[in-house]
Amino acid sequence: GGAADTSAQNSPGAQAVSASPTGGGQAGGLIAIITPSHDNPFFKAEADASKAKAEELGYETSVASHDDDPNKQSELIDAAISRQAKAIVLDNAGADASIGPVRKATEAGIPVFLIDREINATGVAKAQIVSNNSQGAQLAAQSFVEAMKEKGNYVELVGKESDTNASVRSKGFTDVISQYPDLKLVARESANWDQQEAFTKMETIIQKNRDIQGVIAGNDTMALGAVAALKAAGMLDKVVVVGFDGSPDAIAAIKAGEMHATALQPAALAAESAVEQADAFIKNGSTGKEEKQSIDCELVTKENADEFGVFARK
Amino acid sequence: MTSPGTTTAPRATDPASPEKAAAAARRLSLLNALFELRAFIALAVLIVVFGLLSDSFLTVPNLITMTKHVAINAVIALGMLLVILKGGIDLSVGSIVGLSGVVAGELLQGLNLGFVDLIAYPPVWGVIVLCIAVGMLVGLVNGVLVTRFRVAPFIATLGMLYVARGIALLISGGSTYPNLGGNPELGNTGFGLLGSGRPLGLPTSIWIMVALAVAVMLLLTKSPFGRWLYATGGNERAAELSGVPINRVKTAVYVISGACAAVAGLIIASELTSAAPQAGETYELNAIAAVVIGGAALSGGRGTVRGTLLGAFVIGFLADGLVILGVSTFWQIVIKGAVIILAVMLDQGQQRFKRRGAAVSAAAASKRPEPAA
Amino acid sequence: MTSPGTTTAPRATDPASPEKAAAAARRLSLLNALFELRAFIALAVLIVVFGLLSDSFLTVPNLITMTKHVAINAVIALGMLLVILKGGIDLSVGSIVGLSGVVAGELLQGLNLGFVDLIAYPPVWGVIVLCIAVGMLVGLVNGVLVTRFRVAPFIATLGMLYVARGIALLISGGSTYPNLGGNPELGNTGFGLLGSGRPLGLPTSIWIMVALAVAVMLLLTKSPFGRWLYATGGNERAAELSGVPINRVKTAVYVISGACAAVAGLIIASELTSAAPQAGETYELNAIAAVVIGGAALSGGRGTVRGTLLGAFVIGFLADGLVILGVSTFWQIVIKGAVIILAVMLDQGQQRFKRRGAAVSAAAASKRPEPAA
Amino acid sequence: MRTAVAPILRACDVTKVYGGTHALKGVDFDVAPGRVTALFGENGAGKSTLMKILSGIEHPTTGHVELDGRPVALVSSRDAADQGIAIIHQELSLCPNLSIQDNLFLAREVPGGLGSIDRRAQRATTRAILSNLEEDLDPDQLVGDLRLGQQQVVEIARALLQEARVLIMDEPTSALTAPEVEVLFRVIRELTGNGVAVVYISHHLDEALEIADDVVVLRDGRLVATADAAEVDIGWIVEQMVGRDQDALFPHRTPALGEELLTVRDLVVADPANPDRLAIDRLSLSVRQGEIVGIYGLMGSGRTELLETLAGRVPALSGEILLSGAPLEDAGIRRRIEQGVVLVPEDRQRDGLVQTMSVGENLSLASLAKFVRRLFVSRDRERDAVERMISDVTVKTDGAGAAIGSLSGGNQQKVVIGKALLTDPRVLLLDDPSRGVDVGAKADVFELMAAQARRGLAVLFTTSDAEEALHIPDRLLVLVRGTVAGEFRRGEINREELMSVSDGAAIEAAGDGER
Ligand SMILES: Nc1ncnc2c1ncn2[C@@H]1O[C@H](COP(=O)(O)OP(=O)(O)OP(=O)(O)O)[C@@H](O)[C@H]1O
Ligand SMILES: Nc1ncnc2c1ncn2[C@@H]1O[C@H](COP(=O)(O)OP(=O)(O)OP(=O)(O)O)[C@@H](O)[C@H]1O
Ligand SMILES: [Mg+2]
Ligand SMILES: [Mg+2]
Repeated sequence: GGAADTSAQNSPGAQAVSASPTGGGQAGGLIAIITPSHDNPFFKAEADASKAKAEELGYETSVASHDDDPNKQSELIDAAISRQAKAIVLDNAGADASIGPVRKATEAGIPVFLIDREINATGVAKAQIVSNNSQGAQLAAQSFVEAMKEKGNYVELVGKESDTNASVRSKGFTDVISQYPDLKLVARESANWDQQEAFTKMETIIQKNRDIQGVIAGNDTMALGAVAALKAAGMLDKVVVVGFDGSPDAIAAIKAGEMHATALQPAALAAESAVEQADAFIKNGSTGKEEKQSIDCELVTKENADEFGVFARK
Repeated sequence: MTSPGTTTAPRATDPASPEKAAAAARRLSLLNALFELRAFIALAVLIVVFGLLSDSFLTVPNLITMTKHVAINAVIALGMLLVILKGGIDLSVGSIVGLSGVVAGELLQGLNLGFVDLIAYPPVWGVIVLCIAVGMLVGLVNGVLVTRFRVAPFIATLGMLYVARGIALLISGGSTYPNLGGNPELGNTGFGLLGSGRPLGLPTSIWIMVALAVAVMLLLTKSPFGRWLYATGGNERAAELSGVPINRVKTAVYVISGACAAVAGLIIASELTSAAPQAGETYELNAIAAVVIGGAALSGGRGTVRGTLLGAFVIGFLADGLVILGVSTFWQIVIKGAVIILAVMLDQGQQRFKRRGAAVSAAAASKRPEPAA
Repeated sequence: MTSPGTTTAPRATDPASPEKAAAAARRLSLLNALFELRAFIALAVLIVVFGLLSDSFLTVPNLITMTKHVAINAVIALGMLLVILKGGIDLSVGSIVGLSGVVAGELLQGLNLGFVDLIAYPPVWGVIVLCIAVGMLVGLVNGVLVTRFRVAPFIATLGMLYVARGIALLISGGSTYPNLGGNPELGNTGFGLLGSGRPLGLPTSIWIMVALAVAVMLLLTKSPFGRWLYATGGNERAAELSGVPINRVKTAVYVISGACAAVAGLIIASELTSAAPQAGETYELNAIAAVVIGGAALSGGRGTVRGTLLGAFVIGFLADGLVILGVSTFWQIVIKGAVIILAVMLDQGQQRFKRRGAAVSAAAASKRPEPAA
Repeated sequence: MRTAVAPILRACDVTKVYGGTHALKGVDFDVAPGRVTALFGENGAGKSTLMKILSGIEHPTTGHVELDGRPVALVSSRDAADQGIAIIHQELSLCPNLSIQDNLFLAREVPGGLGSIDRRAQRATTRAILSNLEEDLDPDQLVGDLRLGQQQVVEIARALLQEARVLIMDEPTSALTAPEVEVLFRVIRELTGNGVAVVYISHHLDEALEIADDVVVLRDGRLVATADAAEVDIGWIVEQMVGRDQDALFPHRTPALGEELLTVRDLVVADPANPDRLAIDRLSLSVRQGEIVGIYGLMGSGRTELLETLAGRVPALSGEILLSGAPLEDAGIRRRIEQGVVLVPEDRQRDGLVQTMSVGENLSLASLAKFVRRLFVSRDRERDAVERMISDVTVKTDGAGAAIGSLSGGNQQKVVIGKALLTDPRVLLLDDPSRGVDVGAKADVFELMAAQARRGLAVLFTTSDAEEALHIPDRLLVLVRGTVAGEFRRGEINREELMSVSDGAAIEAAGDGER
């Protein structure tokens, strides 16, 4: 299934984009939704949520993914422009690389609403609705520290080094953890957001040093990779694993007691409010909010795990 | 030791049935003409289909936009064409795209001259020249590995794929170079024009593609180098014995390919007015696909600029068209693969058909009796 | 075309200086022996260097872990070896890895039998068989494209790279299949063992690698099929004239390669007890690198299981070693590329050296006076 | 007249069409048991095609094949082999990366249980066959390491292994030394003694006539004559092949010798194929303007290495090469061509022609520089030069645009020579210019050489054909293992003496296992 597919299914009907299923309200034109690759459930959730919201508000939607290739992103935005979209909801492909394309769209009279990742410029996009990565990172780190009883050796798995969030989160972790001298970082490795790579790297790190009490990862995919490695090494029960994102898989792992915690980004929430603000802007020329809006992440632990669904509170 | 072939189709068909032969010849050349256009056809089909399915596809602005997207792959593919004509392959172009962008970024940020502690800001043209030089350098390494050290092109360029990408990441520390606009008082502005400029209403990148295409076409069809290249790809030993400097020819194509990739990298960086080290990943595959869809043979010696451009357009229009139709990204991947295979199968089909057609017509001719020589 | 082929034991034939020539012969055959082991050497160097730089590298558990990591690439590479021996190449293996994992995930989640609305949970062995079958199917398509439709292997498998990946994404809707542990009352548990099981103290994947290696080695050295494969890679036309069913041989290697990739996919999925559709991206490059570092020729007809395994170990140990040393990711990329190129250059160097050494000794021999014939 | 014996295998009214080419036009051809049928014809006459049809490699466009009087459809070479028809292919078809025994038993492996191969049995059989052919080679040696002649012996051994009832040999001796040929003939007689039918094809007419019982001649796809070998001679055969008599082959000429142009002193060259031996060993020679010098030698005597060294392809280990007194530096082929030394290589397909290019493009390839005007090749100049050359060397073609593959062997050879002449050489080197070229084309080639000599070029060529060696060159050098074993003016020696000079060497050579 997936957002993308639904639009594919009715594309035979010589229909460029999927019309609103509800049909409620006047067909208010096209909203282009552009996110990173849907092979990551997080971005899929974003796409699904904003698509649903937009169609509920009576817009047509087109969903595409730029696979974190800034050039492809700029091409997709070109496409949206040449199709005179009413608005663009974008989870961008790079804080600097995206400024140009966003400006391009704005100059073409198409408001852009950024979600999840911000860009290093203001006044270009109409809104930057970002889950507060550093707050989330600190939240996760805090609970990590407590679970570690403020001491012990730990490993940090960093995301793709050419991705802003990787560094922001890494910094958030360090800001907190560095306050506790008894917590020692024994290895910091990049696993490129990837589960298999995290698994392999973790196994190797374990070989280098079995005396590990904690693993904190830049996203849940890598955290789960680490969990698999620790399980294989029979160390899982002694090691605290904390991730980031709040993916369903991670929440399941938390319920199963394999992971300690994760910082959930309310992706769905951000996506929906982005569409709402787009709607507001289209109807009466302003979002009624200031550009930079950060949505705080929520800590998911065994205690509250049941309260959360797909990147959102139930 | 002995040669196949004694007579060409026209001459072979025996005197007894000249008109039949002529007819056969006509039929065939017609079929040819038709098939030679297969990339055209593929493209035409795409345009018609998408045109019908979406009214925003066949608009002038959209066509221009799509052509602009095609340009990047086309520029890389033109370099790749030369390498493939030689019978080689260049997997490192994608990494060169990234590297050249990063170098541009680094230079525009100003390069710190350690000894005297001041920062030099090379002018834009200087930056461009240096980036292309970097691309050519990587190409040179490829060439030397292939010619001097006899490393298989696939492996040599595979290795450089990693090396160049790694260097790009090291230079940039993995982070992206922001606003390459440059700034006036440093006199290094204007880099953005490469991407955003629109001389005569068309984006610069399209002009670059056109210029490059013309240049390469002249190189291939008019210059001795072109002839040497086709000869080297067709039969290296024979070329060598005819005094063709095959090593220089081979090295040259990798250098040119590197330069083209570097140009593509500059276009991208300038369009985004920022340079990311991971730019250009897997672009080599698109370039190779374009060249092959354009009718070139990976074994070397066969291929044209026209075909390569058409191939690039097929791939580019397909990608954009599917987005416009809102086809799921997953289906896009499947369709892309299918189209690559189909386009090439069409080519094979053509060759086969030609042979059979010929045989049949000739056989017909041979039926009738004739006086013993 | 009968190429001169690589001269093995040098034959001293210059009557002018038998003893000198004999000496040369000894010198050379020694060098040979040394060079044939080059993959060994590369590996040895790696192990020594890393062993010195880190005390945790040469521990038994670490060696086991690294070997376990090697296993995945080795399994794919063994299939790739067969394809390369034939003179082809298989770019689709990475995608097959992803696809097979996804299929496993889908099946273990239970497949919904639409007509009767109940969900079937095939037993683990059934899942495994089906996944391998899927891999073989993709391989079959590759084979048919190459043999029936005469599509160049590079293109055919490039196309299938996209198609297979796309299908994996479509089946999974892009999301990962969690906890493939299965559950007891459905009687489909035990999938995890593939990855986590440790018969006789060694991880299952290592046993799989060993078993597969032995099987392939027997196939290549002992069975007629092996002879046919080498023959097809060495001189296709000659093989065909001798009655070797070259099309079946060619198709077979792609099918086997597909099966190997599918097995690798199963191992990964089982280790993570979860299956992601994007698993295995760019694995084809590692597999090819392993085969070539192992001394195989991309032109076909030359290559061994021993070499391929060594190649896989070189790549795997390098990667893990650099992690243990805490070398920056970026440097890891550069070094990997360099090692690939160097390993292959070493191969070429060997061939060259043999020739030069020989020529020199011959020249020396010729200097001494001798009555004209 | 043919024998009364009922034929085993016969082609009935067979026609074969390739693309536009009629390789065979309604041919009836019989193969009688216990006899050797020699098949003659120019290049492209259709000999190989007919054999390919009889051995199931090709299928007749019309007509059919009969085995033991019953029509058979031979679907593949393998099918034919299983029905007792074995063939030795004109172009070597071995796998260089496999051992001798693997090649012999390819696709006929001796099963050894558990789907394995019984290597011991295969090795034994291989030894037996090789020793019968008097080649003591290790069955496990790589075929790629054998010299051409030995490879051809392996090819023969493979055919013998099949113990066929019909054995087809398409140019089996093109790379064999005289003694090796003798051995082959002995084996053939043994076979015919056992009732095996043998078809024998060779461009060495004398050799073929020696072994033949029946003679069959093809001319451009038609069977033009059959006869009993005892009743005919070479002259008759040649007439049937081309309808012109043999002496016309060799133009009588009185050379006008000028100054000494090419001089070689103490040249030493390593054998590129297996460098631990010398291909050329302290060789000296000289060629004067207007002179045609021939080099006769056995396969592997180093002729190719010599010419390739002079042409700058193979570097010399020592010794010097002078052009009208001035030493030539070791600067490679390109430079040599500029200095006026150009080579017409031995193997057209491999070294002479670019199959993907047209006749014209092939002709101008070596002299493009001449046509360049302001960076670009001037089409007009090129076309003019090419057209002129096509008529000078009398290439039969539709024109400069024709595909090179569409030419017959002889005409392809003329294109290669034309390419060399377009570079305005002073020294013309030709390596076995008449190899695999039919009688008619041969004459043209020799006439070309004479013409160039008249223009004052120095011509140096190699040959494996004794008749040519004796008639064509003004001076003949006999090459034995990389050194000049003897030098003769035209008419100074006769065929027998020439044989003894090189055969003597050949026997030695056969002795040391390598040469
Ligand atoms: N595969 C092929 N495709 C096209 N034409 C071919 C093919 N094989 C042979 N011919 C043509 O058929 C004719 C007969 O060729 P064939 O090889 O039988 O001649 P031949 O008598 O064997 O010549 P040679 O003495 O040089 O071996 C020639 O004109 C040749 O060009
Ligand atoms: N197929 C081959 N494999 C290995 N070595 C070869 C091969 N062909 C030739 N050689 C080597 O090259 C050397 C010269 O052989 P070559 O055949 O060039 O001599 P030649 O006098 O030119 O004979 P011809 O011109 O008839 O081929 C020989 O010593 C032989 O060892
Ligand atoms: Mg023939
Ligand atoms: Mg020779």
